[in-house]
Amino acid sequence: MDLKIESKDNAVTVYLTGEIDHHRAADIREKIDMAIERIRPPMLYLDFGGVTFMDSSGIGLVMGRYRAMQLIGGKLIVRNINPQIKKIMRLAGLEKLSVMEKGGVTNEAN
Amino acid sequence: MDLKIESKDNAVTVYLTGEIDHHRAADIREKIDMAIERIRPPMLYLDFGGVTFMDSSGIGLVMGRYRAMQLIGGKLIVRNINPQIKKIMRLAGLEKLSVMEKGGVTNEAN
Amino acid sequence: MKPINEMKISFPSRSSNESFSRVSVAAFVAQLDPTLDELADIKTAVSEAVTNCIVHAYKEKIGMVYITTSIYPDGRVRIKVKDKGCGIEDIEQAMEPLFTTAAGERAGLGFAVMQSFMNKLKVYSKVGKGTTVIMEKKLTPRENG
Amino acid sequence: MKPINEMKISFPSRSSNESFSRVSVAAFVAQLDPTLDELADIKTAVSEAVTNCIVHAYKEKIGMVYITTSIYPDGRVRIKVKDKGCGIEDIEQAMEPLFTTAAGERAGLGFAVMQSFMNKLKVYSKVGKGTTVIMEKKLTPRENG
Ligand SMILES: Nc1ncnc2c1ncn2[C@@H]1O[C@H](COP(=O)(O)OP(=O)(O)O)[C@@H](O)[C@H]1O
Ligand SMILES: Nc1ncnc2c1ncn2[C@@H]1O[C@H](COP(=O)(O)OP(=O)(O)O)[C@@H](O)[C@H]1O
Repeated sequence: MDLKIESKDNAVTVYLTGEIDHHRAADIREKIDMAIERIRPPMLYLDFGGVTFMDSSGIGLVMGRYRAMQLIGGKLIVRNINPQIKKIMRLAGLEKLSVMEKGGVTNEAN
Repeated sequence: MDLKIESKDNAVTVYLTGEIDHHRAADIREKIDMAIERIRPPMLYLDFGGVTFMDSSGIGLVMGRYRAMQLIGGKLIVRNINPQIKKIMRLAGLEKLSVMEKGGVTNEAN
Repeated sequence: MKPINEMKISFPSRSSNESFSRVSVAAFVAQLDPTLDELADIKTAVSEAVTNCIVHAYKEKIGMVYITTSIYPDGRVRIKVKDKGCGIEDIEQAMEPLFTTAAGERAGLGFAVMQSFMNKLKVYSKVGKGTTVIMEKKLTPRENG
Repeated sequence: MKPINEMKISFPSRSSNESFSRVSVAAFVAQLDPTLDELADIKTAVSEAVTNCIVHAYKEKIGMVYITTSIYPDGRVRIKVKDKGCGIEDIEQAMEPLFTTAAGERAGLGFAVMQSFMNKLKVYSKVGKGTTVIMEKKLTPRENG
């Protein structure tokens, strides 16, 4: 499955789509890490707008990229998360790392 | 699941939706037959535009309504069938009964 | 040839399980990246075979339906639908288009659909013991899977 | 209480079957007309349990995963996910959030997700024999089903 990775100004944005589970995470991880490695951006946006399913493998994915960005002195922001994904991210305490964009939640819930 | 049945001038139009299998066919059949019985229209349109799946239970449904309309001297026309549904209707020889609306096929195939 | 992946499902012959059974097979086959048409063909064929177990094999009773779906290295999918119901006396006759023993609105097209939507169809049956339907479809190879 | 409907599925512990397994359970539960949120909760919990069989129970090997989904008259859904893998030594510790024995990027949140997305969670395990996870969720009753 394809992953759109966009590099503009000082930021890389990754548009995630479809279902994020353990099976797919390895491939996604590799592609993002290649982009980080090559571009070394100060800012990485993970856009979950096209994600239809995510389990805790998605948390591993976010945490891993968070650490990778820390290593190069950059920041990670997660955006366009639907309420179901937000539920999992909260369970993981991701808001404490302030990687979740404020007001960036799609749909109604909070 | 709901079924929209519209009565206008001399025709009744039934808008079928979702999956038509043996499980659902009984309920759909009953609702259409009640409308035929009550209105006794000269013309019955079965609109398959909202149907996402159909097996041969759908053929039984069409054939049964064809006979019911014949009994009251009316006609049946099937419309908005996608290529997959058309494949099954052809297998059943439904075009010989000329219940399939000409040019009424959605999508490309023929 | 040995399958590279294989799933089994079983469920009671309630008509409310018809949808589950075909969706389940389709979700398994999806890993081969089939076309939408291929997936629709498979769902329809499975729906026919499962409905036959519910309507004909067990009739008013409830019995178990067993499905095995196997994926082969050459892109073939093999689906076995089995019941322990009444069995079929004359298989050849049963497979004729429009032939049906059921009252109501069965079109007698179940086997005809399986035959034309799949590449292979075999039916084994023993009166009083049950029926097994084995269907195969070869999926078109995809460039970038 | 006896279930009014019950399905069983089994499949090898290949990660390509993760999607199939949760879709299959969701398609079975769909006959209860659950809300989209309830269905998403169930799919996520199943995905966690199945991934654990694949990643932890069998590790580099391939073994079978068994799922039973039961529907009860009171609207409860019970899902059993079973493996015959390595088993868990200390279940209490394993269930602690963030605890993981896996290298790579497991978050240690599988059990935490199952616990918070379902109403009940029980884990049985025997080292060298395997693990069984049983989860329950009570669906909100619908007016017009
Ligand atoms: N699993 C089965 N068990 C017993 N009889 C069956 C089974 N499947 C098919 N049959 C018999 O074969 C006939 C033809 O089946 P089919 O072509 O699917 O048409 P239909 O289901 O509309 O009757 C059925 O009417 C029934 O007598
Ligand atoms: N089916 C299983 N078989 C063996 N060990 C398991 C199984 N499920 C969970 N475990 C153990 O419990 C730990 C915690 O599991 P979990 O909370 O799902 O987090 P994660 O899968 O991210 O490690 C795992 O790291 C593993 O050691």
